[in-house]
Amino acid sequence: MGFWPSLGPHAGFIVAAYVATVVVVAGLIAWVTADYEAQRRLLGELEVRGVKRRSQQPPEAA
Amino acid sequence: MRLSASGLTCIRGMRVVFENIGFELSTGEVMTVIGPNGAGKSSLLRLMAGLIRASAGRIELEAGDSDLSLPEQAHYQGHLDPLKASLTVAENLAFWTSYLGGGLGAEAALVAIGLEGLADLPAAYLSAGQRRRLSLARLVAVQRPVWLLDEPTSALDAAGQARLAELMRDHLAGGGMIVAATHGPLGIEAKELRLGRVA
Amino acid sequence: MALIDLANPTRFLAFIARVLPWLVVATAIAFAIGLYLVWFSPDDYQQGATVKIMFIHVPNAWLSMVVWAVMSVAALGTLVWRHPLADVAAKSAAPLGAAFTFLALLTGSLWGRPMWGTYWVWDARLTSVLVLFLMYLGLIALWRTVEDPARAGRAAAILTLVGAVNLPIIKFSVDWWNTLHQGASVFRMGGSAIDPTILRPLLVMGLAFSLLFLTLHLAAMRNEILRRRVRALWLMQAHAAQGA
Amino acid sequence: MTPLSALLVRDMRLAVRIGGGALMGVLFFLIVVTLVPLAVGPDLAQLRRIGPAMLWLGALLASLLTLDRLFAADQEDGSLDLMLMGRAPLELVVLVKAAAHWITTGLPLVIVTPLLGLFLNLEPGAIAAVALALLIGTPALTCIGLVGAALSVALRRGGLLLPVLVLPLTVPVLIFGVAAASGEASSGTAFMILGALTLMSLVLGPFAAAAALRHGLE
Repeated sequence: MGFWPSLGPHAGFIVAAYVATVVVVAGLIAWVTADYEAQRRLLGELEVRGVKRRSQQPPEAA
Repeated sequence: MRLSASGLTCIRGMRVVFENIGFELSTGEVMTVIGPNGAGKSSLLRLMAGLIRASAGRIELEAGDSDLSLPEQAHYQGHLDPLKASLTVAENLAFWTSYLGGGLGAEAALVAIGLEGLADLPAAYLSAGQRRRLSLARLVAVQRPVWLLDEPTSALDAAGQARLAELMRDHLAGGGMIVAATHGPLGIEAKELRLGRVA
Repeated sequence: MALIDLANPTRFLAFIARVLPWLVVATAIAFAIGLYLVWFSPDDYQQGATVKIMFIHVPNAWLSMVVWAVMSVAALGTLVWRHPLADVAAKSAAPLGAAFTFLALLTGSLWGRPMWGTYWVWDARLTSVLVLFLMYLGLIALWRTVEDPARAGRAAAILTLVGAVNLPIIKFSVDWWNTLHQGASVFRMGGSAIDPTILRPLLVMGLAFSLLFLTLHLAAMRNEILRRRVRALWLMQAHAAQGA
Repeated sequence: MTPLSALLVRDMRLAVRIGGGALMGVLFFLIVVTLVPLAVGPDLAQLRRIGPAMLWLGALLASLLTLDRLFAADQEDGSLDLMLMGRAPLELVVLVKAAAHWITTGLPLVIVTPLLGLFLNLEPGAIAAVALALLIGTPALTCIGLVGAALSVALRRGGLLLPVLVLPLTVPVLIFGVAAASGEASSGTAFMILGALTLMSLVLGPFAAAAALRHGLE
């Protein structure tokens, strides 16, 4: 068994399956991180505009 | 610019809503349409906005230069606020500004009705008063001589009504005219058109 | 830290922030070992090297059902125990479930291709996975039609539970439909799974994909909590301006 | 932004956002085509024969059923009234709304057709033929459905009125669409006729829909 195991006549399908898996998993990871950045950006903007969450309200303002 | 109507009759379904109505209005004037519920105040406004058809009579807007019809030169604010919940305040106003006539009035309009701080907020989060003010913002954003307002103050609080009165005064000063169906006083002296049987 | 503490979103975010890096490392290691074992796994005497596709197909097919089970538990959390984070868990799991089911379908189709000569045969197992995929898409469509998360959460929870009850019924009827038309399924997905050199990579890859799901699910839940926080701030912003 | 382009951008933006119906048509198409083998049986040769017809029926129903909300949403919040008071001609306004619907619903149907072709065991040639036929035919479906949408909003009757009114009108498009997709010798002429039908409906649809909206004003 050399380093390159012979993938036999249907090598194309095996490679295709693994490539597709990598693509979809990478897509999921990208979606999750992009979504995280988007929400943090929105929160940042709201923070800048001085919109505070109830729990962060300074006592006298409540 | 003069808006005149004579012999206006409106029949909706099997009911004569009003008949033989006439009035005249020229630049800088306000006409309030008063009368009991069901007297046809809303129908008269929708008729002037070209949204319903008159059974008889005619309406004319001597507009001097342009050959645009009355509906194309009028703003109409009914009971509903034409806003999409999933669009932001700025997107809603930008659409109507582009659609109704273009021009760059959107930012100034937002400031005029006091919603500039909420520009990026989806309209879903607005209160009824804020929604009505956003809806009225298009009247400021796009210049159209005739304002047709159907109970404009219904959703507004005191501050909102004061702001609306101010916008109306600016509009009249700018050479516009206003026809408003109201119950209470508008805060501006106006000619009156009474609909429905005199009580 | 009592589990109930995790119900508080802020503490849950802190918990995720602490746990997530470790999970990412664990997932990476699991995949590294798994792929190493897969690389040197022997060919199957029947299907030759194409059995290597099984190492991704089976974990994904298995995960597609596990994720629906996770969503069903979350649905119970929403409807029965009123757990504040339950619909967050359900909403963030749906796209992941759909992705794993899609992968199961894709790899299943590629795995069968040499045998069938076409990319798709209405094999009983694959057809059930396809129906499950459509149910995932329907659930995501439901999440995307209602703006208010609470209302959408309850509706999705009901649909998820109804789906969970129907899944075995669908599985049974598709199998029956398949045998009705084709006799015994001509294609056995299992292959010689009992051989340890095949079983070990399969289990490691299964673990790797499960860790991947856990990592992505926690991250997606974190995003959903932040999204709800943005939404709450928008409400506050409109309310604050109301006074102006 | 001109009024019409502003409307196009708005409609597309609404379709994509929460509550929009962008991919509903595609999902419906996917499910309907998946049901066919479950009903007819997994016999690949049979599926190949009825494949183009099933894809066409699925696309037809997907297009029409999602058109019902085209004007209703705007009518409910008063936007339709303002659209009638715009300075852009109503025929073009209606055509722009149809275009927005086609881009968010019709076009995705064409894009997903190759995948569904695999489910029905069609050869690549047949898949290409169906996809091309749908690409040419779906605008006709949208424009015909447009008239139904305008009528159902003018008459304040939603629900199944639209398909009932409009399905008979789509028979020519269906017949020549399936013929074009079947790939026999006659498919060349069928493509020509299908193209003609689409062009005709691109003109007739908006005019009829605009008239329906105008005369719908009681």
